[in-house]
Amino acid sequence: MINIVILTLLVVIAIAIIRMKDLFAVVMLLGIYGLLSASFFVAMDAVDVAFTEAAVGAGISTLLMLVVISMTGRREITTRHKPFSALFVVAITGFLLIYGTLDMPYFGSADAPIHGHVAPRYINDSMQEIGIPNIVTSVLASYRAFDTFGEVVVIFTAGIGVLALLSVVRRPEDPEQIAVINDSMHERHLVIRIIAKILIPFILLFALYVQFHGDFGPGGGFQAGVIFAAAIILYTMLFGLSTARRVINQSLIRLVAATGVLLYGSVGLATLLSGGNFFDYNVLANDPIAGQHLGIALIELGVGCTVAVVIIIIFFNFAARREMQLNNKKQHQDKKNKESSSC
Amino acid sequence: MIIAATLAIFVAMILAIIRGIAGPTLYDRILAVNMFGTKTVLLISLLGFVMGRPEFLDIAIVYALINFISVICVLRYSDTNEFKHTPDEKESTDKEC
Amino acid sequence: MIAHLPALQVHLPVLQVIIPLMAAPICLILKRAHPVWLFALITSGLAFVISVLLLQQVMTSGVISYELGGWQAPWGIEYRIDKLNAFVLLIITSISTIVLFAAQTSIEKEIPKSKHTFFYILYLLSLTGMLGIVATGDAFNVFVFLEISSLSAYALIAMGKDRRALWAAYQYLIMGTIGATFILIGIGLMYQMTGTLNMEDLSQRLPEVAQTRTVFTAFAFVIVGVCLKLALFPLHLWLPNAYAYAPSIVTAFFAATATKVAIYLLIRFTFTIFGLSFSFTTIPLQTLFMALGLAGIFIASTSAIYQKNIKLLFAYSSIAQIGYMIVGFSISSVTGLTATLLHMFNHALMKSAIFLALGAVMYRLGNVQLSSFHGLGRQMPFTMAAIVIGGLSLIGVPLTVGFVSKWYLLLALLEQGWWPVAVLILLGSVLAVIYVWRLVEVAYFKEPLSDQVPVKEAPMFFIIPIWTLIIANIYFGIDTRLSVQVAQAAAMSLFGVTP
Amino acid sequence: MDIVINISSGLCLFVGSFLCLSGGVGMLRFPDFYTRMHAAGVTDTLGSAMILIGLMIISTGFLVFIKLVMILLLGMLIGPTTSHVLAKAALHNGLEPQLGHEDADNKETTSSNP
Amino acid sequence: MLMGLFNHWVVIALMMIGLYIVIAHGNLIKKIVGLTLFQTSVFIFYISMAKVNGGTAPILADDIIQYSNPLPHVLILTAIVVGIATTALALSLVVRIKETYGSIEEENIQDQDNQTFEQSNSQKDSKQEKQA
Repeated sequence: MINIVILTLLVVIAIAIIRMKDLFAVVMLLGIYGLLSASFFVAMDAVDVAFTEAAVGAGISTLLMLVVISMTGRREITTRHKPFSALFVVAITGFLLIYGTLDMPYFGSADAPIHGHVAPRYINDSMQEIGIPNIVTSVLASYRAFDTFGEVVVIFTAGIGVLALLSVVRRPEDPEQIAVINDSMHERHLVIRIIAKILIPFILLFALYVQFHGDFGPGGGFQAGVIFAAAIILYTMLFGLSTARRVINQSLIRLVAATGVLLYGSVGLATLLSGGNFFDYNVLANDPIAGQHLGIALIELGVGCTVAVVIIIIFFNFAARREMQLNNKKQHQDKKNKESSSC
Repeated sequence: MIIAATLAIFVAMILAIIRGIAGPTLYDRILAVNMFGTKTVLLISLLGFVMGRPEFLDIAIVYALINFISVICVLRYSDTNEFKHTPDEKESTDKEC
Repeated sequence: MIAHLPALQVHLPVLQVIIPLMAAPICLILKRAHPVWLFALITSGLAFVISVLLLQQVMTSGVISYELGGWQAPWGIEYRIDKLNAFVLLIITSISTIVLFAAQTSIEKEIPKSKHTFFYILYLLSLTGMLGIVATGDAFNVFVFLEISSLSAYALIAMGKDRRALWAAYQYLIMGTIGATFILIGIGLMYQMTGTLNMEDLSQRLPEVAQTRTVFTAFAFVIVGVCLKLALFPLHLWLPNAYAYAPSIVTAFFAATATKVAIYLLIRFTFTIFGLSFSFTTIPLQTLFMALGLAGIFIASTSAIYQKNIKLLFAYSSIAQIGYMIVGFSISSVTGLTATLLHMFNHALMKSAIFLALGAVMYRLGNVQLSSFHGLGRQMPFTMAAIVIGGLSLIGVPLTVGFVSKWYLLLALLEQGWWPVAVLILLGSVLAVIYVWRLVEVAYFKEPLSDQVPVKEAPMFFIIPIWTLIIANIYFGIDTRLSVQVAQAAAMSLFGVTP
Repeated sequence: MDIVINISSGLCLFVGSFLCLSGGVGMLRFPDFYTRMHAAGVTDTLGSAMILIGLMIISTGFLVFIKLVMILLLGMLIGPTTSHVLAKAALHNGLEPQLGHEDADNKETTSSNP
Repeated sequence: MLMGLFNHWVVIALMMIGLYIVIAHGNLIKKIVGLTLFQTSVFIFYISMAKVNGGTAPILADDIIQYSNPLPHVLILTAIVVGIATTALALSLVVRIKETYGSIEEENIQDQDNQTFEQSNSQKDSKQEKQA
């Protein structure tokens, strides 16, 4: 029942997104869409996925889009090109898919082929073979560890790609100017600054909890990384980019991003050199279960480091680009003094 | 009673969505998203009890945090001129340079 | 630890992918562009050595299966190297190494200094992605590595110095992501009907459910997704601009390898996973692909004739060459598939040579408009000669590799008695003559423009890799034993025929 | 004992749901941004607190209880803060509260996408 | 049948809405939004096929016998990461496009490209004529 309500709401939001011209509103709705689909995942028992989708779909991607919209302008120009050919393509694909669903196993039926063959082993034997209760983590980090390695490399690639496209050489900053900006920001953001100061340590702590609790409940390296990054982003938004850059050294975090991937890979190499196959954690310790625990903990750490740092890098580069554009604009029109509005 | 509460939350969510779609101002939408977020937190907590496995409340905590951060982000990045409310100011800054 | 080293032989399949992968973050730590280049070159060379060893091993002892994590195949991820992937791996690593040799010189003028390190990292990641797609025996793993190679490709293309590179990269990103998502949907549907993701396992379990509509839909989605990546004729729109405005090195690398990987995927999905009888008897794939391939050859070759930007010209020619490969594929006979595989190899050789030579022209002249080529035959004799030989190879003149693959393609067509198609293929080559001739005419028979600054021959870092490729072009055109033997063996194993 | 727990939790949940609903209605029906924010802000905090307390009463494990407390504390901290910040930003950026007179239509046309 | 396949059909509707936005809208950010919708709908599709009636979340506990299928969850975790990576890269491309073209509308950008293309062609042509 719950799924029907949520899915209907999702369709309503999606249609509203087509109709909206104001990109800002579109992104707000996209945030709602992310939260709703995450609730759907909870209703479908996919707690780990819901965790990630909430942090990523509703959190990080909305955030990045907002930063970009603040740089590129808010309104969509209404012309749609070739709506009919688009409709045609979409209709064909849609009908093909609906045709394909007609003899699909029904939703929720336990005897569908998907629930036979491969999956039962994960459910029945993972406790003996891996020894942790969260099956998703066991599959993710051990049975299909190589997919997860690929996933880490994907996010690393995105980080490098953003660096290659957006990174700017920064001029040395004038400390006085920073102080002035800081003061004005301090006045404007007084209340949230205080609240954020209370919250940020809590968020960081929570990220650590998620990182190490991933074996027993929803969570793990990726989710922890995103939450950690979210805390840093919160700090950056309230205390300014230059302050944040002073706290978090740029070349250091690039190093951490590389180390995360290398840590993950070298767990594999270690297993390889101790005589097992790549990612065969059983050989890491005398007891296979202990080996699995060690291997999973290490690679989760690698995932966490890389994800957190890459998301921070991505955000910093977008924010720095925005700052640079604003500065350029300011130089262009000197007559307009900084007329900063507040929140 | 839990189920009734879940339904009530759903109705409140629908109302928030309507406000989010209708707008009309930017701040109405932010308000709608914020309210939607808090309702989702409640929904997740309730769903845990409905489905009999309430130990996954971590997700609700994440929702609450993410919700806060995205509202801050919206406000922080809506302070460029383009997002100012008064219409006449909008026209002047709108031209692409 | 050292004691285990000889045993690394067993781990070659995974090392093939892991070595360039691990090299990428190390490059980020090394930081400075020059050592990073050397390091990337060594890594790529190492990958090349491994792929040679793998091919040798496969040719002598048959399929290698490697279970990652030590988990049995359908539960864990399996790397499965047969003759086909060993052959494709060899193509990718060899071209990558040769092209990388010229990289340092070429990007000096095309990419700002501060971004050189990122360039090499993305290059290695892209290499990793392609190797991963080819080596894996797991359908979902294909998607993951496909995304690694695509994401790095988008960023690499966007690094081109023309602003149109950005727009081309964006378009490629949209199309590529739609394609990858289609593949993801297809994999999901297959998984739903069989409960497995392993390719070998899928091929055994799919025939049971082959009559369901869901499997048909899965097939359609996978094929459309792969064809988007492949730039098959009606879905090719992203390719010309992406190749034309990317940095020269990137173009040389991708033109030679990226589409080959997509063709590999097409062959893998149709032949291995869905099976020959499903792909070609149940579904009219044969006629469809034949028609699309031929349309691709003619339309792309014709557009190539009208291009003023030479990189754009050869990008369109790439689409036409993909048409030849698809025609060979659609014949669905051993000879036809041999022709496709041979052409994959040969096209990689000639296109990378041509695009590297264009990179050299770009290095000296700063653009590759047709009008800048006036009299270039005398100013840059080695570079222009390489382009001409590569062009001859594209046409299919005897003693070049282009001839060998077209010969096999014609043989395969005549074997089936489809001589009208054979005539069309020959006509397609005539179009190639026209567009290559336009370049030759300008470069050799026109005087340099009055306001054109005379230029010197390209530096050695260009000439050596270009001529390595050109010599390979001629060598494999004369001595066809090696390439034909491997391609034939791979084709036969796909058809289940024992030689 | 069970009855007491069930009834008290049910009561809390009922009050909470009622507050949430009324907040939603207020959010939809009130004439301008500030009144809407008032409706949402006031009911959100108390409503979610009541629902969470209701859940706490019937929760079994200690960890679950602690997590619920944490959510409650977060809600108490975050809800009023966002309301404050939102109102401040809206006022600062020139969104005038609508005082006393009916010109909602006029308001809407100027502020929605021109 | 309606109840059994409802989930799939809604997912298809969502997919098609996403795809439609990508194809028909000219605004680059809107296209990315469409792409996100499209990808999210695929996630929903995978997750709904993992659900087993009466099953619970695949985290082992003593008193539970039926679990939903964990494998699609794992696959979608990976796919979500891929999705955010693509979005981040696409957005950075949009920022650069805005900087160099001054616009993020597809038609506008294509017009500009065609203009520069024709200009450069005509310049070259005139050069050639002079030469002749």
